Amino acid sequence: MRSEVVLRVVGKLLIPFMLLFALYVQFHGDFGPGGGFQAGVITAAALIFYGLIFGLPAARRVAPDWLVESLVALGVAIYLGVGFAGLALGGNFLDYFVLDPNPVEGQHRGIFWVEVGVLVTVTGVMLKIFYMFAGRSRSGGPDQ
Amino acid sequence: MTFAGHYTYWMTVVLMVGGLYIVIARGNLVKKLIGLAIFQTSVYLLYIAPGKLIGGTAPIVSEAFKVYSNPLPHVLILTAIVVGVATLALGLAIAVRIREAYGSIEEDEILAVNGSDEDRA
Amino acid sequence: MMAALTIAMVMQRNLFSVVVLSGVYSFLMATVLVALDAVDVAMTEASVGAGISTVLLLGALYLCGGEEAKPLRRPFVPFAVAIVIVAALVYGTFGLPAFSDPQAPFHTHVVPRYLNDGPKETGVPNVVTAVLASYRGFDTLGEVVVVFTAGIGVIALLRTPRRRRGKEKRE
Amino acid sequence: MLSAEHLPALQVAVPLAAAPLIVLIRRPGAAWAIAAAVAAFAFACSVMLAWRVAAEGVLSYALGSWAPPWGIEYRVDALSAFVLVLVASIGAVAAIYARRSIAAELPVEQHYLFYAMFSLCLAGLLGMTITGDAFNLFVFMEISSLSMYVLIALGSHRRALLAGFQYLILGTIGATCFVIGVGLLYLSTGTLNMADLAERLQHVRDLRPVLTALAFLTVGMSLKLALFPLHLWLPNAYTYAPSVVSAFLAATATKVAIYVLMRFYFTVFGERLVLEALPMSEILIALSVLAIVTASLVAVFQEDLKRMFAYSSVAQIGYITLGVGLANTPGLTAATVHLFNHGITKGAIFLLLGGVAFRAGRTGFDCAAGLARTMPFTAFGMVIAGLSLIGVPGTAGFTSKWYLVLGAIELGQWWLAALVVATSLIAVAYVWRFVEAAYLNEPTAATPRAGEAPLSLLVPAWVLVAACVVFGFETSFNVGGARAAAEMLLGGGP
Repeated sequence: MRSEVVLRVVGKLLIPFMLLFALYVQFHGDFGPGGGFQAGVITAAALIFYGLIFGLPAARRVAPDWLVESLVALGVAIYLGVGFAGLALGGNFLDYFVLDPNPVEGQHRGIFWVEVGVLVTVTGVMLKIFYMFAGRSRSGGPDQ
Repeated sequence: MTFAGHYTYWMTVVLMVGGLYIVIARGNLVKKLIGLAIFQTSVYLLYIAPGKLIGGTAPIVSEAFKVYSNPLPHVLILTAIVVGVATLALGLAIAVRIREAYGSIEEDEILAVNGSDEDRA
Repeated sequence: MMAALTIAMVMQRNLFSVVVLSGVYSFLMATVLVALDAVDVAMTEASVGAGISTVLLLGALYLCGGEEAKPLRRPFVPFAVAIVIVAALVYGTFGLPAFSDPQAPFHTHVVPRYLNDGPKETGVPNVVTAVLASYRGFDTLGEVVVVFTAGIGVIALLRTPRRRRGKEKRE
Repeated sequence: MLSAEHLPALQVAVPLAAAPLIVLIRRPGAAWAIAAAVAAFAFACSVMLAWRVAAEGVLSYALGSWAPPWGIEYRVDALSAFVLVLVASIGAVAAIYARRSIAAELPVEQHYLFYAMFSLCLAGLLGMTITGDAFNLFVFMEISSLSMYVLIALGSHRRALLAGFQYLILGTIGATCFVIGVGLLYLSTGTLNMADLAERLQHVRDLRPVLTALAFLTVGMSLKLALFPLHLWLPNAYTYAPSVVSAFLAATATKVAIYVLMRFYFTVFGERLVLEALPMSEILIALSVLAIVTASLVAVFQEDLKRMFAYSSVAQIGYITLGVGLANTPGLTAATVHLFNHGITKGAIFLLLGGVAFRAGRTGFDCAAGLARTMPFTAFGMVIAGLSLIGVPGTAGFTSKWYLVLGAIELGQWWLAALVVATSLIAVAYVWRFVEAAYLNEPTAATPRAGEAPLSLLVPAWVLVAACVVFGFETSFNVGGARAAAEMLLGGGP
């Protein structure tokens, strides 16, 4: 797989665009279809693509295991953080109204951070699952 | 109570039962998981198809449109899709481990192996 | 068309083709969803169903081997179950509102507030996003946690050191 | 910040927050400390909630400050507060117990993952109990189930994998049936909030989708709660899971599923629909009776202690659903009380068996021979918990059977009352098998000789054993709470 020059070049060209598209999907989710989950999947797909073309070790250099695993937890922590922030500022759990003096602005802010949390966790989990499955085959499951 | 009025429901039912049939009838663990995925996917249609209004558009509010399809099922199904893929990933992980431990992913072969090692560790 | 595909998947014994078929199935599903105005869902289904799931299944097949060995066993029990479920569901759907009936209860209750006031209350014109992240934000929190659970679960299951295998193999 | 009005949210959010924290920190010791602290917090929280519900009535909490039909509501009433206390108390005991047990059963690099899973499972079960929103219930059910599949599959025997997989397939079918049911309800009413659903279901004209929904919800939850013909996943799952997971699963997961069933039957659908339009009561009673008789008989012939008590669980679940099927005040009181009593009894038994597994490495029946000499406290605890399982007066199990008999008599079903008493005799048979082996037989080669289980395992287990006795005499909490819950369920409306 690693000797495919065409693939490598095309891949290198495409991956930045995929990441860019993921960002677009993430932040345009307020106005068009899309949001944290889809963006997370696309980001992970870009990195998985990278891993497929350049090999798993290369992907692991770009996004090392400990980082990915922390991402997985960090996203959930961000989401919960928004929830507890609502509590701390005197509202209910996950109350976005209190995040800003202007309630609509507060909603906006809450939704933004929540979507970031979703993005981070989804990217992390998808990548991690890919690593786990791919790493398994490389170390050679029995009979394969 | 027209045929057209309930066509979508019935298509859903067909898909649902097809998926469930695979799960129950097939002994291959991976195939069971695929069937499970189809079963779950058919539920998406059950939720979303009734929410469509002919002449409506996607629920992104703007000046140009007046009629929107029902957004709530979309939200629920987004969640359901995520749950589905999470289940699939976990199921496959267990299937891979089973394959390593038993050398097979056929249900009856595994049960046969289990039957032969009654001294349990 | 999707029904035909499903039947093909029931029949097919080569797991690799089943996986490919299920990818096709997901794309078809996404198309149907676009036709039903569920663009967000369609996008997710296309990326998840046809993308991630297929990659996962192929990865698992690589590890597990691709042929399904056995023919159908005891085909009558599942068949009976299937018939009962069809009967129950068709019975149930007779009472549901017809396709695209604007007077149906799920169009007149709860949802109008999302559509009418959602953009004003949350400042987000995509109502799906507004409901997802704000009105039913706690569901989405649960959803993220489900993903998190799956991720941690896969780690816990697949990061087993090889030496444990010896203990398991003891027969 | 931690004012009392936010207790419902904290009840779930704090255990939920523990999981990412554990994964970020990754130290086994710290992971255990966090999980145990959070479980203890959840327990304190649930007791305070129960106390407030008893004083002030139903608590409603709007998440995100969106009023209920639009946002998600947390709703604590007599029944859910009662179940919360059960789940959280077992969670706290199991978390403390887990440290030694898990250290012995799992490789060290999996410890933090285990505790993360454990916290998630606890949070999921608490979330299922406390929520007032049908779809939110599904989401939390999936959190608890997914983590439960993993916890089971982590068992050290390779059959644990298969048990986890079977549970995953059946559990997911159950969950999907549940979603179909909720979907049909949504299509007929346009709402997902349970209180709102109950209100609007009274006005639905065409009942066919509603009845189909009822059928699907019943099948879905029956899979989860292992009602008799759908119990196939349970014995394997209980037998091969790590000891502490067996205890936690046996004491909480099926109980919460029963709670959900009761919630839907009596709060959402109402007696009118459940009992009059479909013969639900008769079906439930018939299946429960089958479950009690068959599973008790199967239990007598098992060669493994954990498996024997797993089948006994299927039978005991039958008693609970029997109470639900009776659908009168004593019946529902019995169901709710037995939910609690069986939870602590089975929790105690599986924790004690965990001690046996800790010393012997397994739980075959031959390990029990002469156990009273080598592990006297474990054996004695098993006897007390076994008595509670049978329903001997003076133990917790007696009160639940008593109400069950009362409920059957109130309906004029004398044969059911007789059956409850008669099947208790089968329980005597399998408990006696253990007593005979432990007290009358000489120790064999298989008997663990390393002495009593370590204190960190014995003390949590004995807390539950003591609870079996205490709640047999002092019934104001469990029976009082259960009666309040039963009256609320039958009083119509939440």
